[in-house]
Amino acid sequence: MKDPVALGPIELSASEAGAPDAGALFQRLGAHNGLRATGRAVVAVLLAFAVTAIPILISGKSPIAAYWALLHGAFGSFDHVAFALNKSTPYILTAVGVALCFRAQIINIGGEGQIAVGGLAASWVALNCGDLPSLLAIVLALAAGAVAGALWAGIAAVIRLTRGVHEVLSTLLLNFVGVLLVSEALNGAMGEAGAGFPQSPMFDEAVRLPTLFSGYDLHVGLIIALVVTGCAQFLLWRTRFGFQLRLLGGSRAAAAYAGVSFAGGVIGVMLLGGGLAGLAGGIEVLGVHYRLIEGFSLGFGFTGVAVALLAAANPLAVVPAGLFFGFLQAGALAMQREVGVPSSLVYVIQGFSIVFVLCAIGLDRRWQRV
Amino acid sequence: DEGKAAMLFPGSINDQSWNAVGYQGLVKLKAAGWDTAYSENVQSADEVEALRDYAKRGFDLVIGHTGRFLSAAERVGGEFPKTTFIVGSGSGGAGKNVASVDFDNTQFGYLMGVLAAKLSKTGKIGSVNGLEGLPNVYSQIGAYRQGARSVNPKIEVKVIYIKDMEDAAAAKEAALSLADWGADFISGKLNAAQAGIIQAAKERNIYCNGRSTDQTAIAPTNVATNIVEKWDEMYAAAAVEAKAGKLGGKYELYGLDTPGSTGASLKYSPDSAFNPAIPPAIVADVEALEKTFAAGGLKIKVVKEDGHGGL
Amino acid sequence: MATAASDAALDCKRPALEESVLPALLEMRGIVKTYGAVCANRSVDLDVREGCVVGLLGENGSGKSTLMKVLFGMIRPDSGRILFQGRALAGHSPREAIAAGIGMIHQHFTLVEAMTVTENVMLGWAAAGAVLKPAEIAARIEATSRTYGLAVDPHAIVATLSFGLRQRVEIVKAILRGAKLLILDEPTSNLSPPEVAGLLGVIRRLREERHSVIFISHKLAEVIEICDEVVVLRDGAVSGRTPIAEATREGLARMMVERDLSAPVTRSARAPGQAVLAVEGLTRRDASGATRLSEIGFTVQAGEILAVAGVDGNGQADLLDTLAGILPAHSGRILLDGRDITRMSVRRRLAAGLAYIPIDRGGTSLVPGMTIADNLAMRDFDRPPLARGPLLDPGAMRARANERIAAFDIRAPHGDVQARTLSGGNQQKIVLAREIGRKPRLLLAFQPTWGLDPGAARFVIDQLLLLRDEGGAILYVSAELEEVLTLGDRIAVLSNGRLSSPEPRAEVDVTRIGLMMAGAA
Amino acid sequence: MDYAFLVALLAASVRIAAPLILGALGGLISERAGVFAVGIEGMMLAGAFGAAIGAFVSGSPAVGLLLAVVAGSLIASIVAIAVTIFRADQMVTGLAVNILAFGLTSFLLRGLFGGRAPSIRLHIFGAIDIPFLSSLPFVGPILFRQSALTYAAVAIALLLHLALYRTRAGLTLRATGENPEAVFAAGNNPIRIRQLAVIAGGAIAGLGGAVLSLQDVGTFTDGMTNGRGFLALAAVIVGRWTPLGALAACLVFGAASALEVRLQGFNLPVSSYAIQMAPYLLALAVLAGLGRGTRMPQAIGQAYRVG
Ligand SMILES: Nc1ncnc2c1ncn2[C@@H]1O[C@H](COP(=O)(O)OP(=O)(O)OP(=O)(O)O)[C@@H](O)[C@H]1O
Ligand SMILES: Nc1ncnc2c1ncn2[C@@H]1O[C@H](COP(=O)(O)OP(=O)(O)OP(=O)(O)O)[C@@H](O)[C@H]1O
Ligand SMILES: [Mg+2]
Ligand SMILES: [Mg+2]
Repeated sequence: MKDPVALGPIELSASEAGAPDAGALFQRLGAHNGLRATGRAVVAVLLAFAVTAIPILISGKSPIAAYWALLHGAFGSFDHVAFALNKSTPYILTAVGVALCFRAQIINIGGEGQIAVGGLAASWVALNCGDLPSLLAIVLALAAGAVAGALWAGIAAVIRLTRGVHEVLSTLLLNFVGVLLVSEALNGAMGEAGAGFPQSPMFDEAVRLPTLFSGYDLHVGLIIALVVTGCAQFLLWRTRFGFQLRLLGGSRAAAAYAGVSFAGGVIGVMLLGGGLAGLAGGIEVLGVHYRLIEGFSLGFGFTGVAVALLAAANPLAVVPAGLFFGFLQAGALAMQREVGVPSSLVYVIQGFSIVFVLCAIGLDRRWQRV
Repeated sequence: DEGKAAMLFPGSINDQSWNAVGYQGLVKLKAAGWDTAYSENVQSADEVEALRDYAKRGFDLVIGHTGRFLSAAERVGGEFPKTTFIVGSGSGGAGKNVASVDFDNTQFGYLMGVLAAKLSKTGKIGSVNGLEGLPNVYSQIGAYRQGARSVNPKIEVKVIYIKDMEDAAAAKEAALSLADWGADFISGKLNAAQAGIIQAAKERNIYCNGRSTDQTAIAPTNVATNIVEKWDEMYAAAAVEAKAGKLGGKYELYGLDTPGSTGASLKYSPDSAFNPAIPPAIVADVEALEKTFAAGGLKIKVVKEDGHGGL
Repeated sequence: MATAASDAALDCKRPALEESVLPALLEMRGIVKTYGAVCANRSVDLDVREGCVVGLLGENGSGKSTLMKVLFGMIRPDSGRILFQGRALAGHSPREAIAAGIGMIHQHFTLVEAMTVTENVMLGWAAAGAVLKPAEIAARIEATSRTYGLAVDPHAIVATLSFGLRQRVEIVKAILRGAKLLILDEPTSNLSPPEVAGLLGVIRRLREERHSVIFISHKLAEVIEICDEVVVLRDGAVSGRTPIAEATREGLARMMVERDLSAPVTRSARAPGQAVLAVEGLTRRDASGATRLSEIGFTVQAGEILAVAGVDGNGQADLLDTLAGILPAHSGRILLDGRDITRMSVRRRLAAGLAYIPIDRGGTSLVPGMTIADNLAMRDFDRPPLARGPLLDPGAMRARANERIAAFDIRAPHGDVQARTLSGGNQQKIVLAREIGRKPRLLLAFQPTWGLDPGAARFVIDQLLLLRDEGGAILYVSAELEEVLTLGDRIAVLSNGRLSSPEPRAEVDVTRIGLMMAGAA
Repeated sequence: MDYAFLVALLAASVRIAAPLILGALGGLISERAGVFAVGIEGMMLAGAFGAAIGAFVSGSPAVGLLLAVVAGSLIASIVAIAVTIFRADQMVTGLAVNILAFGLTSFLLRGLFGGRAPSIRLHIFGAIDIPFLSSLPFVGPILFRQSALTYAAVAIALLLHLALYRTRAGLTLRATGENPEAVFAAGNNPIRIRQLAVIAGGAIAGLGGAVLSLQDVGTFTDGMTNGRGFLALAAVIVGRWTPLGALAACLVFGAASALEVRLQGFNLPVSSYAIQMAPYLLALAVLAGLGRGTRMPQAIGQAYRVG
């Protein structure tokens, strides 16, 4: 399969035969490249809101009030911002891993399962680390999460290499298994006796992720995510391994010609991607829930894929893309609470926003460097 | 004007089941003079923020309509001493302002077991559920088993768990597999998926129980009765207590023997408790048992292992 | 550089008089097509008469393919008119072009590789019927193949066919659809001399039946042999047109590039050193167990070019990929400077001084989406000076890019532009710059002039000779007999996985080599 | 394992497979034309919704089926426009319409009932015994006592097989997923073909959703497809992009989940969660056992641009 992200050699012209060319239209509207890309994205989001205004009106609410609530919910106070940032953190982490995989043309959609087992392993350490010093315990727990996520993804890589099963399938199937593994653990030894919901006991204060500002929930996970993103960017463009990944993604034949091993690349990048997702799982339990709880990984994997693709598999671009999702969701939830807009509209806005932003990006993304 | 009450749902109030009955609670509070608001489809990661946001906006009562909210309520409870947090089907309280309410699953599970055993001709009955290992789940199932054995010690009770309490098609298949095995009464405690059990019973013409009288209408001949959970009454009662400052960090378990609300009741239609096709003698036996429970004459003890899957 | 082809050219030309009375088939007027700042066609006129073969010449990027895509309706021109058989074609799509009687065989074939020949022929062909009748169509394919001497198995999967066979499929496809005018975009690249002769025969046959052909090629000899008239494009505009009777290679070349390309290739006297590459009993089977190479043995000495003639599908790719370490050998030994490298990895072979120019620059020797600098670093990015430990050294990569861009005259502003934006000739220069620029002990070169215009091809050839003169050993594999004869110090033929024993250049029999390439001797 | 158990198991497998088959066939059409069918889940959900609303409002199941087809194709046309005209990324577009379909169906359901949670009860398609065939031993109860849409699913699979391999339209469709350039050069418009294919796929997937609401449970609930679209997608891959292969894969998935609920009856010494993993692990094992790499349609995922 060819790169789902980069497009083939396609010309820049506007007026070929065949289907109507929306690119031409946008090209005439837009001016400068970087500016134009941002401009398009903004137009796309505005368009999504305009479209969703119709159902909001139908539901008898005022779109203006609703969108004001959305803005306020996303940015209105430091609390809200902190919440949105916390929400973005696992998206960014997972998406960076997915992006690296995509760079090498490995389609890892196993984020959800990797997050689940990552959270599971981190929780196990957190519950069993006894009297270790706080910092050490946290680092150990997060490391356990990363290792578990990496191994979980590694299974898919090994099956791919030894049995030729495409990783799209194996990672998809392993998602279900990973999530069930968490349920199994909570039903068994790790569950909190007598709890009304499948969850582990609370972690000790000592193994919870420290917050960045006292009195606010914003935890250090965001910093970890940003550092990881920087590292991934560096890895991709400045290291031998990164070059190998790009070469594998650019062309398998060229990689073989340059003596770059496909097996090494697949294993390496899957371990990395799974590790990052596992880390995200660890951060989620240690920083948000303070316990392992059923459903904590729900939907994160697919959102991670969406974020990575939205960012065109560029690690740095993952940050704004992840923040976009985090803030959009946080704002939309607030909109529901404050104005009573039905939660279903939250999904409608998200769906339309993504589609429109994708369309805008699609028009721009023709000369992507690999 | 009683104050402001908000409710958080894990799913959508469209589900004609768990979330829908919870929503009835909110409707009741509104009728009682509360200002109400609600959020649906609240995911794990968003619970703390949702609870906190309502509390910050001055809501006096914030209800999380599933046990999953207890964890988050315990987290934010301390920050907002003026707000009362109530968790539906929770399993404990914390501090002065975080409380749980639930109905006594053992009583209704037991009643259903007795009814099923008395109706069964094959000596095999079944149950389809989700979330193995949860207290309110194993309470109902364990009691169902005990009730059935109290009628017929040799009765076979088979329990199947499905992965998702909202997946009606999956529940239907699970119920059909029980019917294939020979079960002629299928119980269960599912959300939107409960409808699947009823469709299966209809298709195989066997008995089942539903979770709201709406479900009778799906298969009037096959629904023996519904365990209708009175979340409206329970939340209303809890709200009154909370306003009076008496709720505290309690775990209120409503049953046939509690004042204020019985937590749930057996209902076939608004004006009858059982399917008219059920022999009066059986109805009388079950009703007598209800009275025993109400008088506190029977207490059911259930442990986690009683909720095991399979036979 | 006389060849059999240009000798034969003289006797098949027809008197100019007869041509002038032939009715016009195609008139293109004032075709303009711009791509952003690039003007691919600037007001081009082109006429084709019935039963005429028109040659279209020009350097890489001069606008030939663009003009043809406009004609075939794949690209809409900015302005211009097209009259075909007296009817205007405007804003048309390939469907209308095909219906009007135009057939086009693209430089990069438009076949579905995963499908059979028959399926490819039926694709988009209304006459094949709404419900497929593969047996019927296969029979028609066979019939047409026979008529035109284009033997091709209708049931073969295209992916398994050689380049030459794929071309036949394209031609059969066009003929079956009743093409009155056939456009052939660089059809002779990668064909063996007999295959080229066969193709030219087909063109003659078509001409006799009053079909017309537009023939695009970089090979002047062929153009002179087969065409009735030549049109030359330079920089998107017509720089000359001439009846073939008045055309000379020198004249055409000057019209193309405004400079003389016919200076003879110069080479120093041969001073062979010791054997750099020695291959003994090399055998390889592919995944299905078929023998691709059997018992191949030869040596290449320092300061020597061993030229191997052979067409696609006879094991050249296998031979070179096996030597380069990309494919495993089943048995036999490969010695580089006396060291056994048979089991060495690609990377170790590189370090041992082996360089390789594969044929496919679309995705093997070059990654189009990577920058020039990255492409130049592709084979030794993991070693000093390009890497320090696990890290890349971007400064070193940039410096190397600038140096190579200058040394090999790569037409690009800097090393950070993507390789895909360069012309085919310049892309090939990147590959040369990387492989030759490392001063290898041994260079494996697989048809490195593929698709290049004469100027660019000449540049490649000069670079190879330079390496040889500096003492490098070169194994040169190509289907271009002319180049094989020009470059080889010794010459051998690879056919059916077997290598003939190399003969010194002076002693080769050209006709026999041509036959051997086609597997006929 | 006794005879009755086996028959019941296999009959259940076919039943469970029905929505998957239709979803997979819809996805297959789209992917054969070169467009990833990640949005199948949303198209199925829209179909389930359209079917329930159509049947409920009109009282006629036929109207329900029609609306299922329309709703599925509407979601699909969003994908079609985004990926062909705007060349949006195919996978994320698919994920996005899944979210969109979830939101829209839930919103409209409530909107149509004046903001209140509705209560929809529909007659479901009962089993239709095929005369003679249904009384055959073994295969009779398994194959010929199914419901209307299950027969339809199998029929569509067979028809699609014929269409793909026996008609020129099918040939063109397959070629579009392999090499749109070639299709264009042969005189067809790959963009138009992709649009039609995605929309047709949405229509069939919509029918798959209708199986859930009109044949299985007789109502619509939010998100009721519950991941079946993704399973269908997996079936397309496992079935190597052929209708019959996908059909077989769906039957295997059906069998796995039919077996899963029955396994729980055997009092195995593990929890239900572990048993619920079985279908997925089984699928993995089967795939690994088959052990061949998959060859996707070559041009899948790539935006095509004329020229
Ligand atoms: N799709 C495109 N987008 C932008 N520029 C293009 C495109 N296609 C061609 N060009 C430019 O148009 C010019 C003419 O290209 P064209 O393909 O017609 O050349 P050509 O004569 O066929 O070359 P060659 O001999 O290499 O096949 C070149 O400068 C090329 O860079
Ligand atoms: N999008 C583009 N922008 C600018 N130039 C382009 C673009 N696409 C192709 N070209 C150029 O158009 C010309 C013709 O393109 P084409 O694909 O025919 O390659 P080519 O030069 O003929 O290659 P080859 O000779 O190796 O087949 C080349 O010079 C190529 O670099
Ligand atoms: Mg060209
Ligand atoms: Mg060329």
